[in-house]
Amino acid sequence: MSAYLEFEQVSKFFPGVTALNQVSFSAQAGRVHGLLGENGAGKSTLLKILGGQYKPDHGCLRIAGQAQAFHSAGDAIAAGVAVIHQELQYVPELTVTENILLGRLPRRFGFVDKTAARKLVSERLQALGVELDPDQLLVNLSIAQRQMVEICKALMQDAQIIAFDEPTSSLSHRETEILFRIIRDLREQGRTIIYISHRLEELYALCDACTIFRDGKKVATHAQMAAVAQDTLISDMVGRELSDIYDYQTRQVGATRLQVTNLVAKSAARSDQNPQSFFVRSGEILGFFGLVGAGRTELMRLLYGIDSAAAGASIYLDGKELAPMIVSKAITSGIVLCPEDRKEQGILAQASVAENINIANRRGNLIAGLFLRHAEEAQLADQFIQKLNIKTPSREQTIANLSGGNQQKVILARWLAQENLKVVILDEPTRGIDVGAKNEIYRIIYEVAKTGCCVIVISSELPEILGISDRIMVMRDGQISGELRREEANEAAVLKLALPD
Amino acid sequence: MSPQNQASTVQTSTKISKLISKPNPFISLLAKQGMPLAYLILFAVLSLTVENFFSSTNLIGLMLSVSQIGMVACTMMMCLASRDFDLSVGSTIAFAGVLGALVLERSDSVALAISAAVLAGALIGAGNGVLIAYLRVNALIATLATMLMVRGLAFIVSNGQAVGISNESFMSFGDARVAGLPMPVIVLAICFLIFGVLLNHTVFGRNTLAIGGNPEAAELAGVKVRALRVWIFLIQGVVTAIAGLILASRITSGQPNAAQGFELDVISACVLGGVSLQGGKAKISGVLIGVLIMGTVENVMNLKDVDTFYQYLMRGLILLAAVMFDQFRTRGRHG
Amino acid sequence: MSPQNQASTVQTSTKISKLISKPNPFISLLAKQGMPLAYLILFAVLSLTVENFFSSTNLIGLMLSVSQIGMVACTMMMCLASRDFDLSVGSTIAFAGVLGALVLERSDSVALAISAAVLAGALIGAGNGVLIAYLRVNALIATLATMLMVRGLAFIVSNGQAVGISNESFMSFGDARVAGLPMPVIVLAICFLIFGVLLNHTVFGRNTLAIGGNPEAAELAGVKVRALRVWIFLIQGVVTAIAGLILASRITSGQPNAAQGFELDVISACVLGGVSLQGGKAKISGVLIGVLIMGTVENVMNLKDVDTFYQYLMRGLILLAAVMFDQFRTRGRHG
Amino acid sequence: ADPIKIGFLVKQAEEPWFQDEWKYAEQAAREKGFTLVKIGVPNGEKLMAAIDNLGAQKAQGFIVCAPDVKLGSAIERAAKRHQLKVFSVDDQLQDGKGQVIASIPYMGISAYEIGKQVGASLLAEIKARGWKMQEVGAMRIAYDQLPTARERTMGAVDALKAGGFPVTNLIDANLVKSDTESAYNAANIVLTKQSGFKHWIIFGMNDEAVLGAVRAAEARKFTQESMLAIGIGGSKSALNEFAKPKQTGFFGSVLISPKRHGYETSMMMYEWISSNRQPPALTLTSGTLMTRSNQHDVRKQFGL
Ligand SMILES: Nc1ncnc2c1ncn2[C@@H]1O[C@H](COP(=O)(O)OP(=O)(O)OP(=O)(O)O)[C@@H](O)[C@H]1O
Ligand SMILES: Nc1ncnc2c1ncn2[C@@H]1O[C@H](COP(=O)(O)OP(=O)(O)OP(=O)(O)O)[C@@H](O)[C@H]1O
Ligand SMILES: O[C@@H]1[C@@H](O)[C@@H](O)CO[C@H]1O
Ligand SMILES: [Mg+2]
Ligand SMILES: [Mg+2]
Repeated sequence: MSAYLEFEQVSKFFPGVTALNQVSFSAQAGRVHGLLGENGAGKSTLLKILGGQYKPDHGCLRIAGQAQAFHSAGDAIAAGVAVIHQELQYVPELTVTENILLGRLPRRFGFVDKTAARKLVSERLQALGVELDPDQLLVNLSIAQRQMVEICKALMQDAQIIAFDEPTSSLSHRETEILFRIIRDLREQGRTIIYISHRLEELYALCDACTIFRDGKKVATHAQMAAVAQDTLISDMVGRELSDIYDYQTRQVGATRLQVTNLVAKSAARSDQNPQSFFVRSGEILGFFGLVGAGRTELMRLLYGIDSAAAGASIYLDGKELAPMIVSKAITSGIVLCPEDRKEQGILAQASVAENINIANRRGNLIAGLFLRHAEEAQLADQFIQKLNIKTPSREQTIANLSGGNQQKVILARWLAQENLKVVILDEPTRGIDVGAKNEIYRIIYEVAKTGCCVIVISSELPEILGISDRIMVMRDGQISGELRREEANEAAVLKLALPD
Repeated sequence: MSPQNQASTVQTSTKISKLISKPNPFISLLAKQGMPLAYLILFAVLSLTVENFFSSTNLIGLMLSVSQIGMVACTMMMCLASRDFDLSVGSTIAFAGVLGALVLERSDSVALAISAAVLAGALIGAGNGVLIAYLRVNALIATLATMLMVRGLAFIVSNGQAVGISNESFMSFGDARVAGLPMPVIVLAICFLIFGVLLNHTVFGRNTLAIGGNPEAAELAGVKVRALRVWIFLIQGVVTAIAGLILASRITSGQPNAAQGFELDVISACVLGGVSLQGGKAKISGVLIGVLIMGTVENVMNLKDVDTFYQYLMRGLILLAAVMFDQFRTRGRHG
Repeated sequence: MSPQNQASTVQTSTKISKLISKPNPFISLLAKQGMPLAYLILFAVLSLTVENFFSSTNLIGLMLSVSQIGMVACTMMMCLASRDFDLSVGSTIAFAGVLGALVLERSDSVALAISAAVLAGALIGAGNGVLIAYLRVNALIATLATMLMVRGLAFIVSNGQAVGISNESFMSFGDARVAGLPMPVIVLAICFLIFGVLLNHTVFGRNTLAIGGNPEAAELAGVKVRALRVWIFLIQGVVTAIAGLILASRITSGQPNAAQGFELDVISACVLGGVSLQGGKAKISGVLIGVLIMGTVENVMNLKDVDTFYQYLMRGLILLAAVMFDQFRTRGRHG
Repeated sequence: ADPIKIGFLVKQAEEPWFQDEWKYAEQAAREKGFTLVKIGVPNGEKLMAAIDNLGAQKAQGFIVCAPDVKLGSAIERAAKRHQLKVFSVDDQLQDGKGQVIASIPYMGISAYEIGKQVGASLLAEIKARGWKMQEVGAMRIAYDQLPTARERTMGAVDALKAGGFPVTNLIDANLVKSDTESAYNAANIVLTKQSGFKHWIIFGMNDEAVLGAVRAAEARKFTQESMLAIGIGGSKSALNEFAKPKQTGFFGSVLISPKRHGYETSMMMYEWISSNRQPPALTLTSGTLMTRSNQHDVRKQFGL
């Protein structure tokens, strides 16, 4: 089989960072080629070069033997390359149709042919098995739905080379299944597919071959995915052995610390919502599982006071009533929430890594109640950069320049670095994070729990929920549908509660 | 996941979206057409309560008074929609008027005068566009700089003095009426028509909204973002120059210090009409309403003989009332 | 790849990254301190070439000429950093001056005059803040409305006429010198100091940047976004009122039509100094340079007796040159 | 001694009037060989900066038309600080209490006086045309935000009243901005509201404002015979009107002499500095009505 897409000695430098260092590998037509590697290893940078967004500083890429020099994304599209980027790139105030056909709207007598556009899109969506209203504005969609729009946009190009950068990090099971089916179809059609993910199960399920990156360099290419042992992949990636990434540690679990009763939104967006109640014990890790839109995020936002709750709710922490809650009160009471959407709700894009870590941590640690302690803040930042292995040239680096996974680590550091934590709510904490770092994060979670803190973890990754939770709450259609102790939890039991009957 | 389960998930989510998207018809009309509706009500009230307001002479006068602002608001809408900003329009109006009048004085050729002014407008616009899109100068500073320079040019070429116009056919354009409507008002209507179509029914318009909504996404989808931005500014320059010529014809002279502060009026009319300064959101009907509100407020205050100093107060209050009404209704919608 | 090859690859890449990540110290100084450096060079050149430029009277005059703009630029920096916008500062300067002068005229009490004006400034600022943060009115429209209303108030209370000041101690404030520096310049220096510290070394400043960078994230990080925004506007109102009083003392009268167009100058100085209109980015040294550039340009043009009409051209060109220099250097840095 | 340097500060540098004053001041500078520094001072802040600037340039004195007469004390103090001699032109400076500062020499015609002259000319022409005052509407193009504009138009109003013009026929057209288009719109509304008058007289702060109203009246089919508009300044705008093939409703403009104000003040300042000859405390000039027919004579008489 001949190589359809080849990278040769590709290098890319940013100030203080060598993102790609003379990387060479090739991908075949009709095969899915996986890319994996630690956060910041250079995977996305490679795709940006493929997509014409960056020019390589050295080296070149070839398509069907032809050397390419892309000057813009338009050039790459013209050469038959479609890239689904890690950070979603949609236009919020345009419709699904317009987003999908962005840059290639059909015309008639010089005017946009709206009927044709709509027809084209709805037919295509149907063929792909994706349920989306073509006339809906993107702002009104969930993240998962927006991700599906992104995917459809790329597929609409009918490109020969299609590259996916962590497409499933915000998809639900159902949508993931659809995506896999689509990718397999594309493979049948002889397209060349590049697929980036941190989820090893996915890579095994989908890829024919894979290439592993570390620190901007290619470590290895495996021509037969099935022939590679998971341990080999992991050690190639993180440079060390890692037998069990969850590494669950038993802890002393104490009495109930957080008691939530009758929590429901004041202005409920959906009519099927009922007041919800649950509790967390001291030192306990409580997992929340559910399908997309199950209402986990919404519930936690109420608890944290971002959205206001209807009267009648009560929140007791250490026997003290806290409702009605507002964010600043939550934080001063020792409750923190790490949001699920790092781009919209997490990062301060223009600020440094250090600032991003310290923003929520400086209350009560000021000189004369007014001035910042710069030295301590720097130290805290450095400590977490090291602990979570955040790949950045320095703590002063602007966070927007970090890789997606590393940004996520910074946001986690912001919340885990808090002193005097009582309740930590982590909403999809390991989204986009490499296995090595996941392991680190789990360890920190156990550490935090060991201090007697209540930890709530929302995750759509079932193995993760099963791997780290002491107890699992399952949600469905806006309500808690069941509760499982660690001992009684397994995949089937959890899914049974999560899926509609 | 089994196919059965899949199907029911789909059902649930459709149920949810149905629940969300069907409020009662009046509220949804209000939400969608809130501003036009509010303006209609305002208009009706004024017609009944303010003497002389609802008369053809007054309404024509009103429209005439917003004809320049309205024309430029059409292109400013595009400019803001693409997340840009243009402070140079006031100066361009003045310069185009002066230049047109000068050329007319020398050559007595209307065609030549119009061509010269329009060309100048196009160059100014394209200059702004290149500065902003290619040299990546901040739009505020770039257009502030052109605003100063173009105003300077207007003074320099006219030597600071009004340039008289005595060409009959040019002068009569500002006066002439077709079907009872003065030409400037007709031009205004045509502008709204053209830019309404441009915004909603052409690739140009949709791409403009796209680059305002998310320039990176547009770029990645292969939209020629920079070229498009230059075009938007260029068109703005051309339309502004035409507005300047019409003004010159109405006042039968090119005045180098005309239209000072014009830019702020135009931008305000757009923002009032719901165009977002963050880009990506624009509606031609909104802009029309914005322009009409600005004109009506002024018209009514003069009809009611409001003291000049109190007019400042009133204008401020009415601006606030208009946006707060808008805010209230959109907030109502989002819950 | 064989281990050998790997080794040599590593070598090459270290060589390359050395080349890239350790630029020469001059370039890195330029990149970091580009604007201050550029200003220093400009300053040196002007000192050598423009007669009378480098003299203590002239430099003091220059600083005096930017003392009002500079003071308000400090708070405008905070306002822009939090992704807001304030057009009402010019009117507030005028109103504070007129009000102060009126109270002084009636009561002859300096303390009372200052309190009244500062209180008024605080109220105007807080009003803007509440409109924008709590009632979610677009900042452009909200402050445009206050700009109109406050200007109207200034005209109304003064009946459109300048209010003379004859209180000696109040008048002498604008004249008085400490260590050779006029009081307004000293106040300006104090403002830069306070707001520099506020921005970089306090929670208030950091949270301001945070809400400008990503309001939602800031909210989730426990920042009381709305209250903070109100405070920012309130402080802006107070500082602006003080600037208005100082101006009134310098010109020994409260002028209702003072400081028209002031807002644009202040915002331009900030943007010139690298403050982002998209919020989240601000640097006090940048603002200082922005203010100085604006003042220096005018000062030199007057020293060199540049023709009025050509002054427009020059100011535009210099603005462009300044931002393009900045653009060039930051782009140079990113490769 | 230092070479002689004289500042000339004016409130609206872009206006033709002040450009002319400067032009004639330059002529004096050329004749006497001193340096003239021209600075526009649109507001109090700029005015103070300009005086400081003159101090830095080691000028010995300056002539000023201030943006507001109440800036008198500030000008006096700043001049003293830099040891500069002051001469005020066009508008006479006042102190904080509103008293004329007599110690500062002054040459000019007050804005109010120009206005009175406009009013008188209007009355004379009404009489000449034989209009009945009851049938005449008088439109004041008002821009009261600007003190000069208010004084000028109020001068005209007072003259009209004194001449027996019915007060109820006096109508304000309020401007939002001081340009021709604004005047057009404001006048248009007045014409809509007051449809009862057979004739109109129009006056305002300058030729440009008055012209806007003339255009609006023309659009309402008022002819040259049924309206009478008089501007102030005798600017290019006025000359343009006179150059039109047919007489328009713009009857005339009160011309004042930029030449005397520019040239003579500079000369006197020069004498003051060089030979310590104190200029007279008060020199009043007067305006003349310039019309289509007498324009050439009047301009010649003014040395233009
Ligand atoms: N625009 C930029 N400026 C500076 N550094 C950058 C920029 N883009 C990427 N980098 C750096 O390049 C390196 C590679 O980043 P890249 O995004 O390719 O990583 P990745 O392998 O996709 O990681 P992740 O799994 O976290 O998405 C990182 O260290 C990142 O910080
Ligand atoms: N398919 C959908 N159709 C309509 N609304 C939806 C849909 N998915 C989510 N929502 C909205 O999102 C809310 C719940 O989403 P939430 O983010 O809390 O769920 P989640 O369990 O955290 O899922 P996710 O994994 O997407 O974060 C619902 O109240 C609903 O308003
Ligand atoms: O104030 C005016 C000035 O504007 C000029 O036109 C001459 O006369 C003065 O009274
Ligand atoms: Mg990545
Ligand atoms: Mg969620």
